[in-house]
Amino acid sequence: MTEKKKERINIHEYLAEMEDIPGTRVFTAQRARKGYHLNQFAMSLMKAENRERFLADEKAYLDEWDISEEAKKAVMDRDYNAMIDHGGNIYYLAKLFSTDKKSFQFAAGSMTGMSQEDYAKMMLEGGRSPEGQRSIKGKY
Amino acid sequence: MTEKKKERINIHEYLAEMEDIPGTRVFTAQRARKGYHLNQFAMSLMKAENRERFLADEKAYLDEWDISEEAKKAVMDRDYNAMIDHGGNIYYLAKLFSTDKKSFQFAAGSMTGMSQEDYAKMMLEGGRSPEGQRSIKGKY
Amino acid sequence: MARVTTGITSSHIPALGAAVETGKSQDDYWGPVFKGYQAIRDWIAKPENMPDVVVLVYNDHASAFDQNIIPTFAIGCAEKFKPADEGWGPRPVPDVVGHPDLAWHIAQSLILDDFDMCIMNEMDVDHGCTIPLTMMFGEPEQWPCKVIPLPVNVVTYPPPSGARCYALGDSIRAAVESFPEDLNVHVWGTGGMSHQLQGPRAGLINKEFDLDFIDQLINDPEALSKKPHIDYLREAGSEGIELVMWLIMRGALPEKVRDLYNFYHIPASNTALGALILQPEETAGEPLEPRRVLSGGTFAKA
Amino acid sequence: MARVTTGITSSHIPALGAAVETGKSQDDYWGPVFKGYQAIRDWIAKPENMPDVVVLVYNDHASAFDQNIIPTFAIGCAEKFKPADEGWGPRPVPDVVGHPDLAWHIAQSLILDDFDMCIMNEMDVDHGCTIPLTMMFGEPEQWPCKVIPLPVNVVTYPPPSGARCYALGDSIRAAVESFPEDLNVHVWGTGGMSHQLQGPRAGLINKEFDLDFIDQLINDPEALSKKPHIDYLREAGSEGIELVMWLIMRGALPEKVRDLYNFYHIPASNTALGALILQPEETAGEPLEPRRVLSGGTFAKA
Ligand SMILES: [Fe+3]
Ligand SMILES: [Fe+3]
Repeated sequence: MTEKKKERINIHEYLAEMEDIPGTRVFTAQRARKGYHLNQFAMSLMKAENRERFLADEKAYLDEWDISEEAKKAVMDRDYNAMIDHGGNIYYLAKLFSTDKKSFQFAAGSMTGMSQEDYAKMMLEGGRSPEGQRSIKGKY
Repeated sequence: MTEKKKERINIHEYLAEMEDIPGTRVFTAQRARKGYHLNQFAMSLMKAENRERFLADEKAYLDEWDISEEAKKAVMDRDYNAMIDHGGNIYYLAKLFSTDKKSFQFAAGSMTGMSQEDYAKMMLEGGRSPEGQRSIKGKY
Repeated sequence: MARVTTGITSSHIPALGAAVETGKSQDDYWGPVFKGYQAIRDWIAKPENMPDVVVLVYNDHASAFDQNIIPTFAIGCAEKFKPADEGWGPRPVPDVVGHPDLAWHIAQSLILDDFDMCIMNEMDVDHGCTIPLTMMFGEPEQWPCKVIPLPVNVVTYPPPSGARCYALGDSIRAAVESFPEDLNVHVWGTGGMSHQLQGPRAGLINKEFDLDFIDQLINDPEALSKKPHIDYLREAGSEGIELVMWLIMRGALPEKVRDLYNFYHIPASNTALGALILQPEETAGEPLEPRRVLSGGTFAKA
Repeated sequence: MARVTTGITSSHIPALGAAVETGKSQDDYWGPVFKGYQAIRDWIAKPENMPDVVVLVYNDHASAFDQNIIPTFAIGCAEKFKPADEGWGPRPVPDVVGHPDLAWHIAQSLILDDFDMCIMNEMDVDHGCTIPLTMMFGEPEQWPCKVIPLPVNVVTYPPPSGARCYALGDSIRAAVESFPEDLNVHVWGTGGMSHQLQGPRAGLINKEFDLDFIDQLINDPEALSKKPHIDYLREAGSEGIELVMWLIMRGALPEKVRDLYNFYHIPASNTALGALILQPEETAGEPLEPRRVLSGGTFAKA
């Protein structure tokens, strides 16, 4: 039988820690809310007819959504870092790069500032090391 | 922190007890599965255009659904006990009697074998007593 | 910091809304019900009692959720929620305005407390949610407070246990208390009391059970939370199971509470009706006068 | 009576499906991955190992659920589930055929065990569910077993805790054991291992973390279940959080298990990949030969 909770996680500390990871935006409520319409736009690309309409006139399609002009520009530029800054989540945005017939590796690589070749090479050699990438504050 | 469950309810006993209440069909998985299409049909009446189509030709509308002929007859007869026997649930079926502009009291009364007047009178006098209505096996 | 100042229970039957909309709320049948609620309406209208936000616990009656998706506990995090069309057109009431900041905070906190919430960002609300608002606030242009709808499955079996509901309430309280803004938050448990809407046993009412339930809810909720589902079904009718939702409200209050008001009436259409105002003993206001009202059914003869 | 005979972990990345469909599964890049899986495919193809039903734990990657509805734990109780169109058309694989009798039984049992499940009777399944089937069974006309999809939210924060997942697995095991039919049931935990698909830190792989995780999963899951989310995120990348789902699989097995097979490879596209076969020690079969395979990345140099 469920009992009342005896120990609780401090949610403010929990959420603060999520912001302490270098080069990473954890998809918290704050981001989910900010990116709601952007992510729902991306979901709409799960229908072939929407993909066609979008590809035929990206701006016109985007204008049907309650998305800021900046975020629309990020979409049209295929700037995934910027889309994530606008609250996008990679699994939602996957519908966009899939519409472009691009892979997860392409999308991930595009966010690192590396060329696709260098990114692929880094992955083949064992991927990015977590060394120094774990904590902004702790620098470890 | 959640721990593994130490004591468990025996689900077979739990479900068996649900069948031990006089004049009552508890909406268990078994009934939910049996009544799936009937209940989804009822849900479809949440749209005004569907209500109009249904009222204009009940049989034609019902024929669009994967519902047995017997269950369709129960719907057309507004036989709520029979609908419930076919897996209907009263909150789903509420869309049907609402379409008919009938109340919960009308629908409930119609299942008791009493006239609407006698049912209303019983309610005003304090409702049906639970005496002898609690358990089929226990007769209490 | 935000506080759960008050727990309220209320019936949510559609017939109450119909009585208001057809001008029957003062007739012989409905008069005593609305008279019983008038005391709550007067109380809640006072600025010191008016909630900033209500966490409104109710069950969706096959409106937002059909048989394709049945969440045990959902929480509405949207900006607003439209009244559902339950077959007679949407209720002519204002949209329910949410409080996404607090709702998301509660949702996140509950998941960290190991409740497996279903987060909703678009959801229509049915009579389970809007009737209590009508009963408390009448027919305003806009509802006077924000509402976080918290639908609980009590339709498809099994619903959550009483103990699970009670613990959920406790975690809602903790979540509210960790929200930095200064808010007067109510938790309302709706539905119940004894009623059965189906089959030859329809119309069942169990006054003794209901009055005991209210008493235990106030004084010994921990023991009450252990009541198995079958007892609700046998004693309070098949739809009496809605009462587990009252335990969510009760869990959001401390062990010791004061009942400011305690109204019980038989019948409202097919059901017995109970409406309570509870406050934490330490911060409780004055009881209403009269504090306890019993009306209808066999009480009428007394 | 039904039994959880086996726990399996598997990657579920879409690139694996693309490799199969474009005939690249034997090239230099994908060859070692498919070689590593071949041992599992041969093992599972034996009639004594072939499951009657798989409880397939995965996360929906914004396919069945959008931002409007985010269930923490859902369970698919339908007759069948169609592959989702994730933006490139549905995967060209058979429909996933469910086992409604067992699925509803598990769903009901889990709710009685105080898990707040979301019951799904219509749901498309995305690569999280279908890729593991492709990896185990290749490209058949029909999948050779029934599947109960169990999607877990690990996308919108917070996901369920490791401890919650581990306890859920234990309750799944108990539910399976109370199902009267004689069934060989597998529980598969999918996703992981270390990976990050976003931002300048994309491409993170943490071999040490992953190998420790596998070791602890086998030998000390209780302690592992207490690992906080932040550790997954820091150490295993933002999408490495998928590993909490492996704890559901592990919770469905007893304390002592034997690892029949233990395959770890770097990289599959952006991720490290781990594929295990675990069985309860008391009823475990013979380990595969070789029992442990490490390939790719820095292993290649060794
Ligand atoms: Fe109700
Ligand atoms: Fe994944």
